[in-house]
Amino acid sequence: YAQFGDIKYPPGFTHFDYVNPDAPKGGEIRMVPPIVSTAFDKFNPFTLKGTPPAGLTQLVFESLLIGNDEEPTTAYGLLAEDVEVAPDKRSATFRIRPEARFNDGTPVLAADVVHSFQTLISKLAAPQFKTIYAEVKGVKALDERSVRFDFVSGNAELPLVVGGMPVFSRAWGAGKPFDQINTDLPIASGPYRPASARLGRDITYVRDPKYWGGKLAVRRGQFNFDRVTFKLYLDETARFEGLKAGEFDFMREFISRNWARQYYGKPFETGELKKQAFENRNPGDFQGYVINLRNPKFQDIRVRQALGLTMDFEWLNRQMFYGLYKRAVGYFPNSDFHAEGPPGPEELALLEPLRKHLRPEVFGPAPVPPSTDPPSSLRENLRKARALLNEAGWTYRDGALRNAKGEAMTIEYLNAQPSGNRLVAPMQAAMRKLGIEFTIRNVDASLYQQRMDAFEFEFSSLRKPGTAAPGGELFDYFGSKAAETPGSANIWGIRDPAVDALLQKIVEATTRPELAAAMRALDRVLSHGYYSIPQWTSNSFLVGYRPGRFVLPKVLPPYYDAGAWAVATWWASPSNK
Amino acid sequence: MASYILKRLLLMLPTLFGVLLLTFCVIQFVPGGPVEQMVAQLQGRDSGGEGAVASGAGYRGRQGLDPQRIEEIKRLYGFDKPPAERFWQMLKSYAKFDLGTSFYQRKAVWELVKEKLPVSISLGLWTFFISYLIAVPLGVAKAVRAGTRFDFVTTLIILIGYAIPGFVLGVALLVVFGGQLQWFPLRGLTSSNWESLGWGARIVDYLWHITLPITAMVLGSFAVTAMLTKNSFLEEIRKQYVLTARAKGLSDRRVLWKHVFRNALIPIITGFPAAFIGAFFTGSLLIETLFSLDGLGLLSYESVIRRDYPVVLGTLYLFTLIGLVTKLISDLCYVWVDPRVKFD
Amino acid sequence: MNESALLSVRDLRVAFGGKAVVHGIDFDIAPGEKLALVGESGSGKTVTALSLLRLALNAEVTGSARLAGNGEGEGPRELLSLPERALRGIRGKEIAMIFQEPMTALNSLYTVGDQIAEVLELHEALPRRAAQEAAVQLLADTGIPEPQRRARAFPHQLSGGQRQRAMIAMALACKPRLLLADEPTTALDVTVRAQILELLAGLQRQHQMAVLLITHDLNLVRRFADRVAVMEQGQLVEQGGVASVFGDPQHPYTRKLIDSRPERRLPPAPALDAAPILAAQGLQVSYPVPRPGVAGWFRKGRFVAVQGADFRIRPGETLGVVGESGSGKSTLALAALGLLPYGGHLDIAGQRWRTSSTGDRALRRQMQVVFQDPFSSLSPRMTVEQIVGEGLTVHAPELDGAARRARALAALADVGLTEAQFPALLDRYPHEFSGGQRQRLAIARALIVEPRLLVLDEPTSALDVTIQKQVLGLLQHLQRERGLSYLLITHDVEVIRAMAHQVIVMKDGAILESGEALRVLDAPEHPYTQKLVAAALG
Amino acid sequence: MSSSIESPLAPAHPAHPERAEAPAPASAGPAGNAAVPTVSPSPGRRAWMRFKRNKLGFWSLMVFCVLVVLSLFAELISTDRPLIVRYEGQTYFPVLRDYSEKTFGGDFQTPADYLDPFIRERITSGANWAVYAPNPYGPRTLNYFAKAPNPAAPSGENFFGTDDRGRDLLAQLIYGFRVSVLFALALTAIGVVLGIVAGAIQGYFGGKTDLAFQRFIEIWGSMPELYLLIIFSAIFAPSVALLLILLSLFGWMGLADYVRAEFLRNRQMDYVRAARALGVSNLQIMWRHILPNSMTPVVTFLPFRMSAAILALTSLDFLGLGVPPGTPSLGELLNQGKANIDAWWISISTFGVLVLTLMLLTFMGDALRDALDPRKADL
Ligand SMILES: Nc1ncnc2c1ncn2[C@@H]1O[C@H](COP(=O)(O)OP(=O)(O)OP(=O)(O)O)[C@@H](O)[C@H]1O
Ligand SMILES: Nc1ncnc2c1ncn2[C@@H]1O[C@H](COP(=O)(O)OP(=O)(O)OP(=O)(O)O)[C@@H](O)[C@H]1O
Ligand SMILES: [Mg+2]
Ligand SMILES: [Mg+2]
Repeated sequence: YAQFGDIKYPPGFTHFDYVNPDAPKGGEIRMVPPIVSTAFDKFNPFTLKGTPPAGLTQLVFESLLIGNDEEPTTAYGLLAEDVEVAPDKRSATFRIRPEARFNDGTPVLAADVVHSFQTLISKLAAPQFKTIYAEVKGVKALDERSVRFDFVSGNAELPLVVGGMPVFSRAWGAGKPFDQINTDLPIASGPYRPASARLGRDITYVRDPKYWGGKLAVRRGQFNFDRVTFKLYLDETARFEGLKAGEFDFMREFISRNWARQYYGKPFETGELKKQAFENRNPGDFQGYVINLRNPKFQDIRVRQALGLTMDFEWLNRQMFYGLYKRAVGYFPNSDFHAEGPPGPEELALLEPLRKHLRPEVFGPAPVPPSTDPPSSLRENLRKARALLNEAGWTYRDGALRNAKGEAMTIEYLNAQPSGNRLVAPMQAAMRKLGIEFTIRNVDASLYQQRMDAFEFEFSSLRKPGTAAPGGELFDYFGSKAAETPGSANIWGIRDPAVDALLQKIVEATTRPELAAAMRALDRVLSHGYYSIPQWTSNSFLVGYRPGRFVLPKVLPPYYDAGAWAVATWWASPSNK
Repeated sequence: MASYILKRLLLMLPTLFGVLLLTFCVIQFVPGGPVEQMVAQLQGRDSGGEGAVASGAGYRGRQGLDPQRIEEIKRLYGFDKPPAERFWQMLKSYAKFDLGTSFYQRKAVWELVKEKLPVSISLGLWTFFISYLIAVPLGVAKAVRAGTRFDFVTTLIILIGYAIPGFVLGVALLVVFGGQLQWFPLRGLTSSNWESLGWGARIVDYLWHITLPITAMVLGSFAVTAMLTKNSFLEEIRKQYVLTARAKGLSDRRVLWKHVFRNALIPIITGFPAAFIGAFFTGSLLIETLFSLDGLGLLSYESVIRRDYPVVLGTLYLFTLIGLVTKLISDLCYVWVDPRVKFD
Repeated sequence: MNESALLSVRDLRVAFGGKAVVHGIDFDIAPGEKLALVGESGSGKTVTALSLLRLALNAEVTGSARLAGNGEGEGPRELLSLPERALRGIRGKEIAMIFQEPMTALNSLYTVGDQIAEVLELHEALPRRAAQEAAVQLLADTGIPEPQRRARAFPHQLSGGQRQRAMIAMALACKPRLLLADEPTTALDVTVRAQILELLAGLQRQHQMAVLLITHDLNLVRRFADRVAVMEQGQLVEQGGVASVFGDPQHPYTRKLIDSRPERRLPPAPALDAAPILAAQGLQVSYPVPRPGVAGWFRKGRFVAVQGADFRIRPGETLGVVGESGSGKSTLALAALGLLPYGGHLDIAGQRWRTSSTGDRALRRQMQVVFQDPFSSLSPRMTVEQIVGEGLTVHAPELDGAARRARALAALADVGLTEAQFPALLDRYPHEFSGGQRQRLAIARALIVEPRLLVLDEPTSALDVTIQKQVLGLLQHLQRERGLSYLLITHDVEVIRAMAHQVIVMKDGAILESGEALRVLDAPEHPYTQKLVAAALG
Repeated sequence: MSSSIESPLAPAHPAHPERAEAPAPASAGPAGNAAVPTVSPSPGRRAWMRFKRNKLGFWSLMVFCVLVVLSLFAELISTDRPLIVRYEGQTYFPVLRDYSEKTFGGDFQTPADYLDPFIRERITSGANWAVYAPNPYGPRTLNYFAKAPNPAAPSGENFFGTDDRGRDLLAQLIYGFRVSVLFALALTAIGVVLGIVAGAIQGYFGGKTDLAFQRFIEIWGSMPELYLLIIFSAIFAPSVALLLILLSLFGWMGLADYVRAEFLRNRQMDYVRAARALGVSNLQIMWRHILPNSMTPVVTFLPFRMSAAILALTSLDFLGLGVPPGTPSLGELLNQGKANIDAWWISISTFGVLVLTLMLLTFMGDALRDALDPRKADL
């Protein structure tokens, strides 16, 4: 099923292009989870409290449909052999494969799907499921192996949402209340099962030799390792040393400085370890400094634009990132939602009706963040910034940049991650040249959350995860209504009828080009509002791994997560036994 | 004396009450409670550091929580009730030694503490023993040789040990002996195949694992004890009874260890029970993190940071109780060591 | 050099920080000989004894002190250069020492029994139990009542005399060949003193123990010693047989020493009906003592140290307190000062004294005290100026620094301590003085605030007769001039005779007899008093 | 005698024949002769002489003072502003005054950045000249024009290298030392005073006072310090002063315990009784009689408390509760050292400064102890 009807693989395909269908099984891969947690304490990933082991949902729980790494808005049948979506898109009916089995040998039935759904939206499960399935009206088992989901609205995305729902057996936990199921091994249908019922610091999954779906096209050539282990390290230095010491095989690096300075030495010289950047086309996250428009001094767009001019990305990239990053541009980098150059005809069609709300520049080329590469320079940019500020009524006198009322321009950067302080230091220095006093306020995570929820900040930093399938959540980020709702994601306080109109167009889009055009128009409008100072982005995964133990598939898929991809599609080299 | 003990035991009740009340009140004012924590976690919002790489898509669907969901979470944590009522409930269950369950983990506080004890005991006791066993004799030796080169050099060494913060030393040890030379393991208290080992091998495995963390902790812990020992000894060594003891023909060693020791180390000896028990119940956050040891230090820190109030208050209650008892014991020790001391 | 001598000392010199205090002295002690070392307070007697065992701290010692072989394979040894190890074998075993100030010399954290047993364990290799039993026996030998219980007591739970006897027991434990006894009997009453001397004489006969007796008590020297050496300002000015020296003193200082004896030049006793400055009625003091066994956990036993004491002191009067060692004299004095909780009534100048230990300042000024053990009553980290001047800062805050210094110097001069004798006197610390000098510091400290009542606990025990005479003269003078009252505790019957108007005699916490001093001394009624007086005349 | 080893147990006079002649010349030496001063020094002077006699301690004090004084003048030693600028016939003193960039032909009215090659070029070309400070970087100066990525290894440009945001490490150390040491001194002083007072009151009065006070300490000590800090940091912007106040509220309890123990013991001494008999007030007894004899733990803990205070300054940084970000401090450098182990120059040099400080303090503590102990001979 595809949200926009663009399926790549025809029925009867044998495997995805990016896997090796004949990959030998066996061997072992040892991973570290990317997030740091203290210990795994439950096998139930669906309740609120506790920490489930890494990899659990990928390796143990299967869903009706499964996506692939090439098509973000398409999914193929996994537990379901077929899915039928009503013409009005208000319901979807799945037919479950007869051979689908749970790991206790029992078949997967419609009743299990219903049970899974009901459990997940019940009070006993983590509350976010209720939010995720908010637009699902109900579910009904039509017969033993058919199940129909009814939707509140005709949203084409919803079949994908329910198709991705993890399915587990009714027998799991033997009738205990769901939130009491902790250490019971899950009864689900995935290719792996935990090696032991003991929880703790490490977890090893062993491949289920009786796994029912190994021959399915959507599984062919995947999940080749006999054992998948996740090891926990509480400290990053220790984790990296563990990689060097051979305690595990695969690690993603998130910090450019480490990547540039630490990934060398003996193991790398001997070829025991390899550092490699894997390119991807994943929709990039938006990451940038955000400005709170609720504050009067930032309401003038020229002020915001001037602030943007103080950032010297080239310096940062050179002096701090070892040239590993690219400048982030726009709100949807690295995707076809990214606006570039002058607006295309589809975009114009969307923008034209909104012209009265828009500044004329919007119809020109999309803004490009200032650069300090020669011939321009920071000094040059600052001159421009000063000019903009002067226009906006801010002039330098009595040792500070002041407006007509004599108020000095000060900016407080609210920050929950002190490690980020170093990155704003140059901006701070540049602002000082303009007479702006830029202070950093470090707060702990909870206080940060509280302040952000109440929008009590002037300047902060935000990362919005990229998505290949944007939808209603954008209202929460950019909608006028959200700007007034405490706790919403519209922390800028963007209140723009044009944006609202475009958002509406986005959720109403029925084809992908339509969606993309609306998104680009949105990106354009937002960028021209100078609400944020985009930071940087990268489109490769920085990975250190042990090349001797693995063979990698020849083809890289476009959209993927490095860890999951390695676990699913790599296979063991002969030396890895 | 018995009446004094009784008095002290009875006084523990108001003290405990005071401690709990105070903490409870403070907690009411802390910005950002567990609800906010959980909401943040569920929304997956973060302020973005340097790491700017796309994260993989998880479940699809709208992110963010509606107010209704937030209410639900509040109820889950009992925050819908007024504070006074919550406090009263808490006192009632504490009186029964029921410490409640964690907000974030499906575990009773007791269970959590019990789980973390092996690590904390391992770190605490070893550090305690090693540091006392080395620091006290060293301090004595320094006192006897005060002002000599030996004194100078050892002062230098222990100060260097003290000045390196444990975590920096830990990192260095980890990198050199764990990562480079690979002599010692990098994390945990035991190997993963511990279950299958014989007794001897288990002990070796255990010792092998704790060598680095203990080294990192011990090095900084000498200095204070050693210097205190030295200075107390110097204070006592010139008193007249030392002359008497020497006039008896006692060897220097005996004079020191029998006569001076007891006088000089009154603070240390009396602090001993508290330090000893403390070794069970305190952890070292940074060392635990560094060596991926799951101990009480980490538990306390995380519970504070994550606003896991049941754990914060439960452990506080437990540790205060233990602390009060050990303090009493050490006061009693004090009388026992020095017959002249009276508390009234 | 005398070949037969047990110890022969030649040209012994001792200096502190470059300042010599002993200027080259020579003497010999033969086996079994009893040599008395007498001399003025601060003349270097203690330092000499300490130097022989190389225990003088911070001191530079030169010269030679040769100890004869012991006939058990050890040849003669030079004490001043013997290796520490070898010296340790001698200390306690061959040469034992009794220290002058028993309180500070005992380790306050161990029971006296333990401390005595320790020597035995060390030198005689006795097992622990046996050593403990021997320790109890030794305590009994020194005449301590209830030796079992006292062996389990800590030093601070003993009376001054008892502590001193514990020191003696410790020194005698291994039956040394040479005993250095530094004022061994100052805190002992005459009867006990006789018993101790008997004990020493016995040992001396049996084991040929030689004794170097340092003392101020010339009677003691006469009765006990074979030979006597007289020391003055770090020099041995005269030595010889007791009879010859005492019979025919050559050196002027010796002559002065022998001729000094306290004189009774008292003002007449005030009228009997004068309002008493201090009146005690049914005064009772008890100490908590641990009970053996489990019972001790819950209840403390009480040891009654003073029982139903009645006495009164009128202005200008001296009340002498004599009695057995450990009979509760010091306790009585402390209670009278309000430093111990007590039962009964106590009136000071007509006012009822509060039981609390703080009392109030105005009354404090009227009463001062000189403690029995001066060393421990002087703050170790305060200089003489601070110690002596403190009373003034409290009671005469109007004085400025210079005036205070002047007053302090005057008070010190009164007790025979002058800047001329002791450079930088005011800036010295207590440990830099001799026992007698410390005692005088304590007296000066008490006198400087011009009290109306002075409690003196053995004020002259560490003073040589000449100084003693001077101090007693001063006290009498003050009494005459200012009408001071004294509560004087002493073992020295001669001092009582010279000083007291009234006297009370104590034994085992009770007052046996009281009355006009001369009457009690001349015609004692109670058998104990009779024994006491007889022993003193002895 | 000053040359001989002051061993407390070994007798001061020769114990072995081979050492026999050692003291003799010493006592005959100048020390021996000068030993009979007619006018005696005051006790304070004598204490000072004892202090000086401990050479190590004395020199430590000297070095420490020099370092502190130097760091107080850090603005002259390590600053990005030139000391003197001669520009187009005019003389300027940028260390003392702000001059706008325009003064030197720049664009902005804000104070000039004298390390900017643009400005540098202008004030040093032709007849213009400028004298820069020995280390031409201030505490917050980014070496914006550095060639190597940050943190950069030591080079001719930055003698100690740079930290992870490109600030000169030497400047960081100088200013960090100043902030840390002054903070530590203040915190320690407050902590010691409070600790002594609390401990003394408990120990001296004992009984009910002790019981009550101890309960108070127990309750107070269990106060969740971290939460308080979080609360306060939510209300006030963090500053060194705020941190000082908050940390001093809790920093005294450990010491109080020790002081209490010493007082409990010493109040039973005879000399205290004697002072009481003299009518000395309780305060005076505590202050003059007991305190001097209870100082051992205090003196011992001083250096350690200092260094603990230095570390405390930033142990809270990662919670955002430490000093205002950007304030140079040794603790922050340590954190950086940990985060950048490969940048050895950060950890090594910070660590060196810490050890040095601690050493100086400890030796000073030793000497102070000697000075307080009259039983130690003074010559
Ligand atoms: N540690 C010291 N430092 C300096 N001077 C000292 C020290 N100890 C003793 N002295 C001085 O040495 C001299 C001799 O002291 P010593 O104790 O031997 O006297 P003594 O003859 O025993 O007197 P007393 O009969 O009063 O006990 C005294 O003047 C005393 O002040
Ligand atoms: N703190 C104490 N605890 C228990 N018993 C004590 C304590 N202090 C003194 N005693 C006992 O009280 C009795 C009286 O002691 P006190 O010091 O008054 O004797 P004294 O008459 O002064 O003797 P001396 O002449 O030997 O100094 C002694 O038997 C002693 O053992
Ligand atoms: Mg003497
Ligand atoms: Mg007495």
